[in-house]
Amino acid sequence: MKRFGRELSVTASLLVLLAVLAVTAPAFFGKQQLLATLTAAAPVLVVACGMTLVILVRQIDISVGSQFAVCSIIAGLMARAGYPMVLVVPASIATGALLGAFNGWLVAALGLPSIVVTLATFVSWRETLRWVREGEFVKDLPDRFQWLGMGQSAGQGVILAVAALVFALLVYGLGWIALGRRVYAVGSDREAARLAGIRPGRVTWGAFVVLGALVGLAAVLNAIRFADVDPKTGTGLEMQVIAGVVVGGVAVSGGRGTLWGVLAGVLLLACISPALVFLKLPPQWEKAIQGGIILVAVAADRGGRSRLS
Amino acid sequence: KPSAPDSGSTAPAAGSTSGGVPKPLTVAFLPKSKGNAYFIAARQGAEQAAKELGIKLLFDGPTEPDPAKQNEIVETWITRGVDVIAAACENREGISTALRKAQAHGIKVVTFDADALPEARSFFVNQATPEGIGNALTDEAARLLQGSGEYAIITASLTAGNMIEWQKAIEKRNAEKYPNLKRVALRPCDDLKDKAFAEATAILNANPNVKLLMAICSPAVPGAAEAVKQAGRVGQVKVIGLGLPNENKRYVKEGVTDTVILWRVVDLGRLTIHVAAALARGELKPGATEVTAGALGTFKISGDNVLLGEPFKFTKDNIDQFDF
Amino acid sequence: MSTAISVGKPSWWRSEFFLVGVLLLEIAIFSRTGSNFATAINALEIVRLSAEIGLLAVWMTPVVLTGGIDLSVGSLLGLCAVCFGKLWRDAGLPWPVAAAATLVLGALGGGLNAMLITRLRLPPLIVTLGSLSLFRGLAEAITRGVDNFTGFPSGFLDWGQGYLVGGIPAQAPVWIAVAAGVIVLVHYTVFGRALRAIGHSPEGARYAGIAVNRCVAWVYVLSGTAAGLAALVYVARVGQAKADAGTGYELLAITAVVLGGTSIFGGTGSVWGTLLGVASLAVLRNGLQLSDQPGELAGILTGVLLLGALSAEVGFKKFSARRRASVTLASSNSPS
Amino acid sequence: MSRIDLPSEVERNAERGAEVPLLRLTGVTKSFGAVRALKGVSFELRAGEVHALLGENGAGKSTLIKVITGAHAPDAGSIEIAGQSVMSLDPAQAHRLGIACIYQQPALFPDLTVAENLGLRLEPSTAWRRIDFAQRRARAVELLRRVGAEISPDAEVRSLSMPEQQLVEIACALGAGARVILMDEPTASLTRREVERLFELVRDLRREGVGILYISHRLEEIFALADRVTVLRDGESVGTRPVRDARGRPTLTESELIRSMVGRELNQLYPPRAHGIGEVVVSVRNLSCAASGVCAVSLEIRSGEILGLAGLVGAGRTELARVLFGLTPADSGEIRIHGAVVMLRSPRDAMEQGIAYVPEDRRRHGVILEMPVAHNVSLAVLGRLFRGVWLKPKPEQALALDLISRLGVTCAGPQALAGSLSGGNQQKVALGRWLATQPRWLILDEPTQGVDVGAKGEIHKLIRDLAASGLAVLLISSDLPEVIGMSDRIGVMRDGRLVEVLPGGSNASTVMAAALGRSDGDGKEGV
Ligand SMILES: Nc1ncnc2c1ncn2[C@@H]1O[C@H](COP(=O)(O)OP(=O)(O)OP(=O)(O)O)[C@@H](O)[C@H]1O
Ligand SMILES: Nc1ncnc2c1ncn2[C@@H]1O[C@H](COP(=O)(O)OP(=O)(O)OP(=O)(O)O)[C@@H](O)[C@H]1O
Ligand SMILES: [Mg+2]
Ligand SMILES: [Mg+2]
Repeated sequence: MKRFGRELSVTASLLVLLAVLAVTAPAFFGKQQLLATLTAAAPVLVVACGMTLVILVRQIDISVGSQFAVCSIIAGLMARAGYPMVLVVPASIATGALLGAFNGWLVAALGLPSIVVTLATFVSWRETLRWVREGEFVKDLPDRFQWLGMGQSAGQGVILAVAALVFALLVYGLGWIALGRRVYAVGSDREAARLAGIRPGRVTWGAFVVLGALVGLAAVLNAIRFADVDPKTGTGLEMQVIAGVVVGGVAVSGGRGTLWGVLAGVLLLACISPALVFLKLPPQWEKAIQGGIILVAVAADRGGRSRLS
Repeated sequence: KPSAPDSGSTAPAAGSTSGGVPKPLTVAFLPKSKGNAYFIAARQGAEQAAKELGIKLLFDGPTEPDPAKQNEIVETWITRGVDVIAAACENREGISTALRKAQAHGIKVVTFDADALPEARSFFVNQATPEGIGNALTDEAARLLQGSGEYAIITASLTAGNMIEWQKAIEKRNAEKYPNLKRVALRPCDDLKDKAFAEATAILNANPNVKLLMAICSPAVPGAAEAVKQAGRVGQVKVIGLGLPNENKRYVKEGVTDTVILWRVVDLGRLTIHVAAALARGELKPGATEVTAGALGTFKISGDNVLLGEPFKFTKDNIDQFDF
Repeated sequence: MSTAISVGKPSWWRSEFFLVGVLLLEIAIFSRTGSNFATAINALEIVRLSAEIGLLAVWMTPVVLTGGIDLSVGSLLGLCAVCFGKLWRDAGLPWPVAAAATLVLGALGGGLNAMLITRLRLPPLIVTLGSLSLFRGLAEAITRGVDNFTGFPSGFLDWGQGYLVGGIPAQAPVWIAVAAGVIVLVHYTVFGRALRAIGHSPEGARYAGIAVNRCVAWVYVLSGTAAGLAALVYVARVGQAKADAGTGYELLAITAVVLGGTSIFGGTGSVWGTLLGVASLAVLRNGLQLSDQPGELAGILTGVLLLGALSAEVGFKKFSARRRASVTLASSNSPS
Repeated sequence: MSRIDLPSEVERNAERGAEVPLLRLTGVTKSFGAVRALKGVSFELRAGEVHALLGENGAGKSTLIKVITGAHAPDAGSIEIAGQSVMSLDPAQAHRLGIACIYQQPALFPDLTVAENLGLRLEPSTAWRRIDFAQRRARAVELLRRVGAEISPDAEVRSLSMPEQQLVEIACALGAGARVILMDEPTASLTRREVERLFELVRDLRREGVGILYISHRLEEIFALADRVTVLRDGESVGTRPVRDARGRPTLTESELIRSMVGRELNQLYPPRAHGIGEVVVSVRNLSCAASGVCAVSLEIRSGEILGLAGLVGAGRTELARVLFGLTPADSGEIRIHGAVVMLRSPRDAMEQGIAYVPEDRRRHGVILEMPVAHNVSLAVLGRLFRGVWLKPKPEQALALDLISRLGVTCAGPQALAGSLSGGNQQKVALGRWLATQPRWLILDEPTQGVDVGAKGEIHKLIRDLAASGLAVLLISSDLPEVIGMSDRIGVMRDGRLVEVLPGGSNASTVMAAALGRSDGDGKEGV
């Protein structure tokens, strides 16, 4: 039980928040709002799943927000140029994987610290995008772009299903597949992993590639909710995702944590902002409440260790 | 009557003239933030005017609205030596220090879009006063709701200077003229369309009686419209806001968004550069009552405010005529 | 001095050399492309404009040396700025008193981080990520987002806007004094050595009788105080205090620190490196602007610079190791 | 450890020796920067033999092992496995070729359970395989039983003690079904009972034809277990010799071995006991600490006296030391130093009272690997050495040079990183740090663990000299002969209690009986 302390404390925090809402603002549980909250959280969850892998191998990626924007724009531009969605989606995923592979290469092959590498790519991609797009939306997208041309409710279904599928696959992969356990092994002790015949460099690189690919997927899942693409999309995503993952109990020192905790963490953070609207709290308290909840959820289980990865 | 480029350049700013060879006038154009479609449109106009006048245009600004960064950019322009600075001020007091310093270095200063303190600039190219905007939005809301009902505001951030002024103006007009109009929510969207959508959705679900969304920053207008559309409440919930025609054409035509209020941003940029150039060349002096801006025509000056004209309402009928 | 700085570095190579090179290159290029770049006035302007980031970065160095990180400094700057405004305008305190109180507030903010990190033994990354939101949120809540404090007395504003003899900006002495203080603290004192030991191995340091928790706590408290000081400098320079002051400064400060060669894992690094990091970033920004280049380029080049500095260091280490190995190999082969 | 192998077994081994060796190294050279750890070492391992590898600290034993497992790539030389020459070896390939290793530092995953650790190391390396948890757990249970470890397969490795981790390592090697098993000081932190158990395992494996390369600093183990022995000195092989002749008679003496290791004669005796024992320095009354399981410990140490602490693994000796050093403050009881009651809430308090503690886990606690030797030795005296807040490199350098020469630390100089030193030399640096504090009371926790015979003798002499100069010494050691040989009195701990205090020179069986909680004192340990 002690091993899953954080998962429990976060789930408890989430349940308390939901309970408060159930009493004070039952409208929060209306179908529309639930769907909206979940579809908004789905891309974040997909990215968080990838981030979990990266943090499990004792690395971090703060460039996901910028990658997300790059992928969204590329998806949007391709769709507008007339490519069919069956090409656009893989292209976005491939772009993400490519950006992830670049980060991963710098980290795994050159041995550079990931927090610095991704700080550099975070700034570079975002500024490049700003330079190229000058803030202009990608507009006039074909009808088959929004909701993949399937209509709103089917589209929302697809988004949720894909996110659930990704989550389930990763839960299975991390828990039951040899490769998944190696991710934990590498994060737990890199040298021991090497001696056990695992190639830590490859696993690390792979984690970044998977994260990149999932960012690409999440970018599409997010973009198809709208009729056009904002190049500023994904701003602050890295904080949302990292906060969700670490609040969910994944240790920044690697090797510890479960996706179930991440799910709870992401949902908790995803609920805070709409919850404030329903609770009719003044918006200026939002950041303070968010920070407070992060600190409380994390402090509730003091199992963390104080070394930064 | 165009004057010779060097005749009016009495500005002692370093590097503007050297050895009698006339250098083109350098005008530095400072938006609140770069990469914001609104200022990109203004820049279009500014570039057009620069071409018309044969002057050199510098365009730079912070990547996110940030008074300290604006300050820094102005300071660097002082060092660089420009002839005129045309600034849209993220924060009135924040930038005035730097602008005053620029004036002390012989650089002319005009402001546009959002003003600085009066003594920190010569002219303000006023596209609309906060009251003008506030009134236009409130009146439009009242018209659509027939004078009574609940509405909500989506703003960029809680700290942006002009947003705060507009909110105040809206509140004032609301209290004065429309006692039955009630604002029930105010949410920031961090200048992000996706977040505006999420906020609008939450507002609609949390306040079933809201009949109108008023989005007062440009990404929020399409965001709010998309939210209304996805909630399936087109027609029941009106959307109005301050935004660019291009970003909203789709929703205006679909009837989701009723009215987008804005001035002709391209003309704002263009006029600003004309005013800046005229000021530098000494053609425009304090106390003038009119200024001619090339092909744009002649504009009235009231006090030290150059007036662009009334805010413009983009609706289904006219939105196709604009491309910015 | 050299022995103190070269701690743990295997050779003469230090990222400082790379940065000096970068700085010289920047100066060479911008002197040609920038208008009025290579002037004394501009040099002093760079000092003036880099004061806030510099203060934060210089204090971030000991934090990173202990293997920690403080993401909350930018937000704390904002909170301190509005509290200073509030104390001066609404509570009617004379500005020196309000300024002193602001420093105390900064220390308290740092103290909150310190308490969570040392008492609850939570990772600094998580704690300061949380307080990043918390401090900014409090600043917004206190001002309801809209309050904007301006009209400070000129005696105060002079600290940020005035000049001393010879065009030296008024904040330069503060900035230089603090930087010198941190250099002394980190490189020439027992405390600095303890920080390195903690950065390398907190457990090992504890067994060596170092009061690990106390040292770490001090580092965060001081970092918070630095945020308070930076807030005062910021308010004095910009002439206003608002809840959004200092947004994103934490990333700039961290960038300068790691660019300066301080290991993000703790233990190795130098304040000199951080100063060079701050300088090369400030010169880059300033030079590009004076060369009429778009501001986005500064961001992109910052990223390139970061990767370049790191790869250069790693590459050099590998190269020198290989060369040493091949030398010994050659000598071992020759007799047989 | 008194059993002698049957002659027939030895003969069988000799026959096998004619076959292709399991492993042959020729001219292996390996350098780390300027340090040449191996200089053209050649050596072979046959099927069904226990081949001991001896050498001083830093002789290159661990490096040789890591070359064989592919953890280090040699700079020159060739490796043949079962007659096949392998070009570039990596850990995965070595694993496939049937080489398993028990490293000196357990190479385990602290965040994973024991079963998972075993699974990751033992199961096939196909990445996309679905894991059969039940089977994995069953295998773990079986392996743990075979090594005689009472560890739950679901325990996180993080929560295991050092010896328990060592046992998991052994289980790993066992489970790999390897043809070659490399053991790098596997007994360093094991108790006698566990050592016996391990020896039985090794003999079983030998019988099955497995080749075992065995490193230890305990010479008696070599005689009890090994068939042949290779001695390394300064990275060079001094030679390989059989331990016994065909009739099972020893062909070597301990002193011959030592001479070939260190290149000179060594006095193997423990230094003589002290005569001038002075007044009471420390007296502890009823000390308890619930958090660490220390219960009502009372003891007394006089100046010039060495109090040994014996006990089985987990008896609570380290925990007691941590309480005495203020690392886990006591709940109740009283500590007096020179008669005055002191409160020890932190290591700082303890240091102010003149207490020094050389911890058990040298790599994690004893030294800071990334810091130079000079900074390591000055770490505990920074305040005192520098009188105030300023660092002064000169006195620090002088201190480091002094300690390096006094303790005979082999290193490139005071600026060498502690991590680049061999284990024994790291231990000397850890000791040096505390000697610099000029303590009144020295607590030593396994001070000679992993230290070679030469250095061990030096450390023993050093401890005795320190005591003679008036220090009170508390010596914790799992090396029974050491405790008996060194101590003036021997305390025995069991379950967090100090159960008995015996006079110095008591015989081993009395001490073991006390440690096991048997009063009959027949000296036969093991269940
Ligand atoms: N990774 C490394 N980097 C630098 N030097 C190393 C490294 N590993 C070992 N050495 C050096 O190589 C030499 C041989 O070390 P090794 O660990 O093989 O000794 P050992 O015989 O196992 O000693 P011990 O008995 O103390 O374990 C030593 O001088 C050591 O300092
Ligand atoms: N970190 C820990 N977490 C939980 N239990 C521990 C921990 N360290 C030690 N223990 C337990 O405390 C008890 C005393 O252990 P301690 O290390 O003091 O024994 P010891 O006599 O010093 O043995 P050793 O021979 O390993 O030095 C044992 O039961 C051990 O399992
Ligand atoms: Mg060894
Ligand atoms: Mg012990």
